[in-house]
Amino acid sequence: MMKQELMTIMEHSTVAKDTYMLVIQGESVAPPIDPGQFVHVLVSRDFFLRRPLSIADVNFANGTLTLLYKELGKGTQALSLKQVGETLDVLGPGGQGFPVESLNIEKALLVGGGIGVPPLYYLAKQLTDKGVAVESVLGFQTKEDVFYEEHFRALGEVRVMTNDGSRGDKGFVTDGLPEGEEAFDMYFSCGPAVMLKAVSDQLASYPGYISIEERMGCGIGACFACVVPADSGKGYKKICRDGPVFRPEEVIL
Amino acid sequence: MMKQELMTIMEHSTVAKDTYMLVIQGESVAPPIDPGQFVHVLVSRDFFLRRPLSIADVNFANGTLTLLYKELGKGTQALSLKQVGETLDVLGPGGQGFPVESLNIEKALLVGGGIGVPPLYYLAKQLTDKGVAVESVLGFQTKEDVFYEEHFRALGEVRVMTNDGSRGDKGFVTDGLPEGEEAFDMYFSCGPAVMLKAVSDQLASYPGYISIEERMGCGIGACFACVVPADSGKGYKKICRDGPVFRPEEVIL
Amino acid sequence: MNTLAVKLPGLDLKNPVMPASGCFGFGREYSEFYQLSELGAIMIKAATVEQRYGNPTPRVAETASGMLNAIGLQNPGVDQIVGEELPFLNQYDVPIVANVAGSTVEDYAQVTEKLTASNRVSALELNISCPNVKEGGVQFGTDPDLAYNVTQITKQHTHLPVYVKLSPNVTDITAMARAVEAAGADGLSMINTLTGMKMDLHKREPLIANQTGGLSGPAIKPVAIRMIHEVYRSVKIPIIGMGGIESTEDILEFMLAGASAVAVGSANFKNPYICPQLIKELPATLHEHGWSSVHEVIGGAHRENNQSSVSRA
Amino acid sequence: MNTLAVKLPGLDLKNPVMPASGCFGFGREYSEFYQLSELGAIMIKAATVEQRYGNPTPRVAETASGMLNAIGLQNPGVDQIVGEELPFLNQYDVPIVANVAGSTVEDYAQVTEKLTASNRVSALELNISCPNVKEGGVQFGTDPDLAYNVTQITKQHTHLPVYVKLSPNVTDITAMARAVEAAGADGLSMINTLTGMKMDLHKREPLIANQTGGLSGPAIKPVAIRMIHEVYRSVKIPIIGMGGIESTEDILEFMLAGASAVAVGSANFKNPYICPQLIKELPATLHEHGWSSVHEVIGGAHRENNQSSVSRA
Ligand SMILES: Cc1cc2nc3c(=O)[nH]c(=O)nc-3n(C[C@H](O)[C@H](O)[C@H](O)COP(=O)(O)OP(=O)(O)OC[C@H]3O[C@@H](n4cnc5c(N)ncnc54)[C@H](O)[C@@H]3O)c2cc1C
Ligand SMILES: Cc1cc2nc3c(=O)[nH]c(=O)nc-3n(C[C@H](O)[C@H](O)[C@H](O)COP(=O)(O)OP(=O)(O)OC[C@H]3O[C@@H](n4cnc5c(N)ncnc54)[C@H](O)[C@@H]3O)c2cc1C
Ligand SMILES: Cc1cc2nc3c(=O)[nH]c(=O)nc-3n(C[C@H](O)[C@H](O)[C@H](O)COP(=O)(O)O)c2cc1C
Ligand SMILES: Cc1cc2nc3c(=O)[nH]c(=O)nc-3n(C[C@H](O)[C@H](O)[C@H](O)COP(=O)(O)O)c2cc1C
Ligand code: FES
Ligand code: FES
Repeated sequence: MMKQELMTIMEHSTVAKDTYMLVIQGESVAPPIDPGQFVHVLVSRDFFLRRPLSIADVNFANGTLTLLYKELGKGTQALSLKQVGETLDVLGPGGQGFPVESLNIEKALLVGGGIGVPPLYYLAKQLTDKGVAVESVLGFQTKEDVFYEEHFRALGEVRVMTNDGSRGDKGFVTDGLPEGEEAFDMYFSCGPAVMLKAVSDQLASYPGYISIEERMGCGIGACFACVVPADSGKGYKKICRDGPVFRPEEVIL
Repeated sequence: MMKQELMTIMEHSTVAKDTYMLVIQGESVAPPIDPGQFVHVLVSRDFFLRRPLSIADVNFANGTLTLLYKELGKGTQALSLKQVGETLDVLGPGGQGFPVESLNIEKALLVGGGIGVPPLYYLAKQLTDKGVAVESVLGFQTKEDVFYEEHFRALGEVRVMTNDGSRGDKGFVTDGLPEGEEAFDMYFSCGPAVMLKAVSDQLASYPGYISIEERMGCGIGACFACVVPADSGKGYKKICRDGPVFRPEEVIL
Repeated sequence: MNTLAVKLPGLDLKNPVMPASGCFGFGREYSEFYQLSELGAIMIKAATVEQRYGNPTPRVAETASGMLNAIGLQNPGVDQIVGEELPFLNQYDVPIVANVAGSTVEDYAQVTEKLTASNRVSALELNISCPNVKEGGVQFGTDPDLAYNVTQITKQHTHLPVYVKLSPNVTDITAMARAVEAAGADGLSMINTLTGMKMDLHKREPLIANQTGGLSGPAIKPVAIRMIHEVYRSVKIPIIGMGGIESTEDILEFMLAGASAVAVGSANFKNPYICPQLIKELPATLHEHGWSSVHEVIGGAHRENNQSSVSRA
Repeated sequence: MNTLAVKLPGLDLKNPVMPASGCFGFGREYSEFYQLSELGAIMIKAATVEQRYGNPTPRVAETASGMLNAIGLQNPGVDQIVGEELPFLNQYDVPIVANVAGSTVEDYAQVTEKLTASNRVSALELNISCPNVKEGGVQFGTDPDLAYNVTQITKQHTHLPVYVKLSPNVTDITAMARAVEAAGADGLSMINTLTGMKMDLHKREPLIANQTGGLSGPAIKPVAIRMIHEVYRSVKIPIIGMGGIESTEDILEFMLAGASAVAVGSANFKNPYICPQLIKELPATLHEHGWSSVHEVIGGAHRENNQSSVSRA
């Protein structure tokens, strides 16, 4: 159930260049919360629109959500100045996440780019909890941008790609995808639209799920701001409500 | 010299119902600062216009100004939430104050109403420093609104008037003005326009100075927002630049 | 007299607060947050003859105290609205105002007929002011003759009261208001969004894919209040006011200017509970300012000079 | 090529930033804060034939991300401006743009002649868009024929370049722009304020004594950028852009849309140092976004489709 709540900031720290980990506590943190779902955050009264941020981890016992975000504009910059103990106006959790419960697979490939990496962490945890083996390919611009590499490594194999090769291998995530038959049963990807397009094209022979980004108004499905074309262009899906997670064949990137 | 400065809040406390004393420190606090001058305060980035507040006291040794303000709208409400140690964007000191230096008088009458009282306190201090005897008539709505009565009493005779008689005498300040020849040499008044009009009419036979309020834009004389008619209506004065202190005969209330 | 109730053509409002068209979809999402029957009415998203996909994304951008949108009238088409959305909304005890849009006068007539025949809405809101569609819509909203025409023809196709939604992107809003009043409009709703643009400095082009978008939010509130104040003096039909409403004080400002009821648009995105919250707080704010019912507020700023003897609520 | 310099008709600007008319008086007050010669130019307060007192107070009100003003063209009259204000400003090495206002075409002609004869200003800005005076001013700004007329007659009374200041309170801003271009305008300055209103809930009437006022500040920035973008495609004369500018990013947005230079208005009230601060920060912001001079930015959002071969700076 979606709620609006003033959640309390429990932790707030830097995990990479301009990249922060934020742990917030509140009553909205109750099962079920699926990986890939997001919260819609009102940073302060200075802002008119909320900002969508993926849920990167959940701790039901403590009632906390972990968010991982990059400072990209005014909103995320103002967010980065918030102190532990302050509250944050959060609407969520929203959207349809990755379907972990219903899956019947043995090996999963996770492909994340930049700020698309966060939702994959909670996904990786859920999958390994379920006994699914997880391999991750994580792409970043340069070594200063890399975050959560060790967190993913604790859950399975990890390949890091950087544009300049300053960490891991040089190249895009699409250069680092595993090859060979049966390397995995299903893939899960999140990142910029161009990356999702390239990944889903290259992995067209596998079943998969991708998580899409778009600028949002309401964040709950009422305003039609965040649509993506579907059904060979005749229909549409609302990213905030029907997504952000889709099967690549459901939408037109 | 007028300056824009981020001043530091040194003290902030309640002195009456919805009325606060704010002590701010900064480099702009250098002589000369005349009583009746004001500072133009940007409460926070949430606001587009600054708020004019009178200088109620000055301590050059500590580099501090004292402001006394009443919570009346959104700006003063947001100001009241500011904590000691925070900074405040202050433009000032501005305007022409009461002319203490040049005066040659023995007895002064101070007439203040509500949030018109603050500038009279620094004036009273300056006058008594100069050896001028000071008598004050201070008007408030009710007893909860009364502030700085003791401060004024330390400098001379004080008569408090309240609309409902809940403290001091019942009535308006005009009901409490001293009578009889030679009761004082000159009067100084600050308060709402209706009060200033009544006071200057009643005291028409005395020389005096009044301090006028108006909504301001720039606060420095550039925008023509804060004018008051002068010269039998043909001319005008800018309250922020030529005032806020005027001789009653200079302006048309 | 009831503190909050307002009676307008076709609309028996328990309170004067309703969500604005396009900012509330067809109510489903917000029904998960609160009981829709708490609302004065619901103005649903525009209906066109056929399903419309709307504009490419990005469709929204944040601006100072507001936002731009260029949704482009995306909607599932009037048939699906009548068949699926209205039955859902009719579960709740709340009047529905259906927003009618199109590219031609015939479109308006057809949508009007279908909505009327459904017997599921209390009033129509004629959207002649959507700045985000290339053809139609906006011309109707900026030319008094075209506005007259589309209003008159719509009226011929329905027995329902018709509220015409005015665009603020005009030199003389009173000319528009007078034209649609003369054509038989039962009321006005105003204002729609101001056309605006924001640049994306990285892409070096307009941020919104449609280039321009409609500006809404508190930024436009002074324009809305000015126009309502002007129009109140020019016509006798009641006005539903909107444009940047976020607080009960805002509601009173709109009503003083001349609005009989108000709609809350983009503020729903910030705070999904805003409508019921405003409804709950309104009586206290009224009393605080010395009023005992919303009736006393409507048009209050005109009281001294206002010759009109019509009661608009 | 110089990073910030821009050459416009009559204006050799060392940088593209100038204070907007009415928000800087005649420069005296701001000269106490910084060297006026740091500015690209100065647009001084409107001049009329006679001294004007203007509107009653209150004349200003705060709104969301903006303000309303209804000063009403208060000024000491063109003779005193020529005799006392311009000599003061001429001490500084900075071009002066004089803002010309009036109630009749003859007024405009007379003020124009006196300012031209003074040899103390570099260009004229024709204020045909002040929404805060009852007669004149605003009609010229909303009717293309009247605007043509007043521009043409002004041009006949001066050899100075004439920039016509456009009002945003119109249905079609491009019609206004084309009309004044056809009449011989050398440039445009846009936008003036949007007409707005705010209610005083205690007094139950408009807060501004004049009832309506002009809305300025970041609230109107999207409208200004949209109109500049539209007008850039419709005319060949250069545009000085304004409306809510507070940051160097704002300046680049205006320039991408088509402004060759910009003016900063009400932001001066918030921060008296804003103009020199923006000028100082502009090179870094340019470079950060991959530009090496302001020339490269002007009209950049039109680059792909733009047929115009005229350089506007
Ligand atoms: C479903 C979803 C999940 C996301 N999860 C994360 C995450 O876990 N971590 C993270 O760092 N970022 C995430 N993003 C992107 C994040 O929302 C943007 O980086 C953020 O909104 C930028 O805000 P800003 O104020 O800093 O930027 P500004 O450019 O100042 O923002 C202006 C407006 O544009 C919107 N906007 C700007 N960029 C984006 C974008 N890429 N996507 C959507 N809206 C945008 C903002 O929300 C705001 O309304 C997610 C986006 C979506 C749609
Ligand atoms: C020269 C001068 C000295 C002043 N000294 C003091 C003082 O020492 N203590 C004190 O409590 N008040 C003083 N005032 C009044 C004070 O400026 C207002 O009470 C304050 O601006 C209200 O701001 P607000 O945001 O709370 O109200 P809002 O109504 O939310 O303010 C909205 C806008 O209106 C302006 N405004 C509202 N009321 C007034 C007013 N009475 N005068 C001028 N502008 C107003 C605000 O500055 C702001 O721009 C002084 C005013 C002037 C002109
Ligand atoms: C995302 C969005 C979509 C809108 N869609 C419509 C619409 O379909 N029909 C309509 O008449 N108005 C539409 N509007 C305009 C609003 O109903 C309202 O008139 C405007 O936003 C001003 O109110 P506000 O400032 O409270 O948002 C839309 C506004 C927004 C923000
Ligand atoms: C207080 C005030 C006075 C103004 N006076 C004039 C004027 O005399 N002549 C004029 O052409 N524009 C005048 N303007 C309009 C500004 O020059 C400018 O066009 C407008 O404010 C938009 O810019 P901004 O948002 O940066 O303030 C005035 C604006 C304000 C706020
Ligand atoms: S953001 Fe409103 S529908 Fe998705
Ligand atoms: S406030 Fe601008 S002149 Fe006084």
